[in-house]
Amino acid sequence: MKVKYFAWVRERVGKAEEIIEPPASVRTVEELIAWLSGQGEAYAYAFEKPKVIRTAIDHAHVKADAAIAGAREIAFFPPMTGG
Amino acid sequence: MKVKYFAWVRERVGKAEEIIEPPASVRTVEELIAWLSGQGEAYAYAFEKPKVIRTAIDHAHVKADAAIAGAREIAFFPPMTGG
Amino acid sequence: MTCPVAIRIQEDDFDIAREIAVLTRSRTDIGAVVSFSGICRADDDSSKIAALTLEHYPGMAEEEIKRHVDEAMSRWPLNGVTVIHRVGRFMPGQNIVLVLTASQHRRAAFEAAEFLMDYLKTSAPFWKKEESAAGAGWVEAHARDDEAAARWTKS
Amino acid sequence: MTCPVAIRIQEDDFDIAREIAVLTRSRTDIGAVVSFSGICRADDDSSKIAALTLEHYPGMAEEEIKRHVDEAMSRWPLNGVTVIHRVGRFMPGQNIVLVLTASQHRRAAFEAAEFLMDYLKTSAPFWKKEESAAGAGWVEAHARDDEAAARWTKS
Repeated sequence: MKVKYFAWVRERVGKAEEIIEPPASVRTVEELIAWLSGQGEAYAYAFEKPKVIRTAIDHAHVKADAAIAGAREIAFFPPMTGG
Repeated sequence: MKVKYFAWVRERVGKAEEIIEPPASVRTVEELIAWLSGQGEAYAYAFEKPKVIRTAIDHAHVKADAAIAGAREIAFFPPMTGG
Repeated sequence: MTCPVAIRIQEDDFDIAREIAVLTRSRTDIGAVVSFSGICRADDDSSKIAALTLEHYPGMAEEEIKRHVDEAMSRWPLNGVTVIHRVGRFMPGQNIVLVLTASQHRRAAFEAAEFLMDYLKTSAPFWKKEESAAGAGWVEAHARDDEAAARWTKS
Repeated sequence: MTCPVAIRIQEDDFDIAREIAVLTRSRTDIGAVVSFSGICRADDDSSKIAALTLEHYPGMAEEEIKRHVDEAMSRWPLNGVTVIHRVGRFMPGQNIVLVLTASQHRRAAFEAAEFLMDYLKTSAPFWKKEESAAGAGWVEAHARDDEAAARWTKS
């Protein structure tokens, strides 16, 4: 599945997007964040405060308990500050 | 004192402004409207529903019980419909 | 905080972009500009309007608008206010009124613009006469406009 | 009721007068047009801002704005909506965002514009990075913006 990062999440991870293959045991957004945090220092830093991270699946906002099954694109970013 | 009329009050009275000299017994806006109503058919028609008429003394909205003493200019008009 | 105020009653049309430019030119403290333009409609709920004539009370109209602009400035932290009310005869589609408010934050700009429009409708001395197929007649005041203005006196 | 909708994310500046003209051209059913322009300020409450960079999530940003425009159209009788959000690097005084709403009456136009701005702030995927004397840093979300957006879910 494709993962995208924005704003300081992108800067901390060090890339804007990548293809990841989490194990089948990773079922929710929350679990995916925990799994990503274990993928190295950059990820641990980006996701150090998981409650602050917002997530979108296929361009729609989702909550931490949302299932990731079938997702084509998952994006992680800080609270939005547009407008 | 100078009196001005606007919108349909002006049309009914048949003039935009005039100088009037009401007797000293006419002290309030309400009394002035009653006195004007007795000045002929055009005035009676213009002021037939005195509660609908709005009044301004020297460019400020006033209520029916406002004193007219010292007024330089009194204006009568229907509820406003600008904007 | 500088808050330039412009109030004009005129027959000529206005140019919103120009008015906003005047209000914001060489300033960097404005974060939000709200504009309201009121336009002559062809349909007044029931009848088909051919034209609208706006009459006003010269002198009092400017003073009454100024009083409400002062009131708005005392209620919200504004960085600029422009009110232009046209008078004369208008066809559907033509501009009638413009209210511009500028502030640091959007909420103040929105609220002040809506406040000013509500008071312009109910307390500024302007009157509309409509021309339709049925003839010409003075527009009656709407209860909904009085209710809209009354909102601002509650707290 | 025709309600044309335009949503654009662009680097270029916008021209409010032109956008209003596009929205109202050859229509006589619009009585009220509200515009909101959001401008880059030099002062963000505490620090002095030299420049602001706007990043967005292409694709999702347009879709998210569209969802809120649809929501606004279901809540208010609108005759037209335009939302333009710029991205890139901005200096104080430069335009960032434009929301235009057109309706028969002013209340719907005001409320829809404020609703759209509140949601743009809290739910459209845009992020601001500020440059100041102290360096560059991402702008933190304001609790007041969440509160502003939450107003619309009460009834």
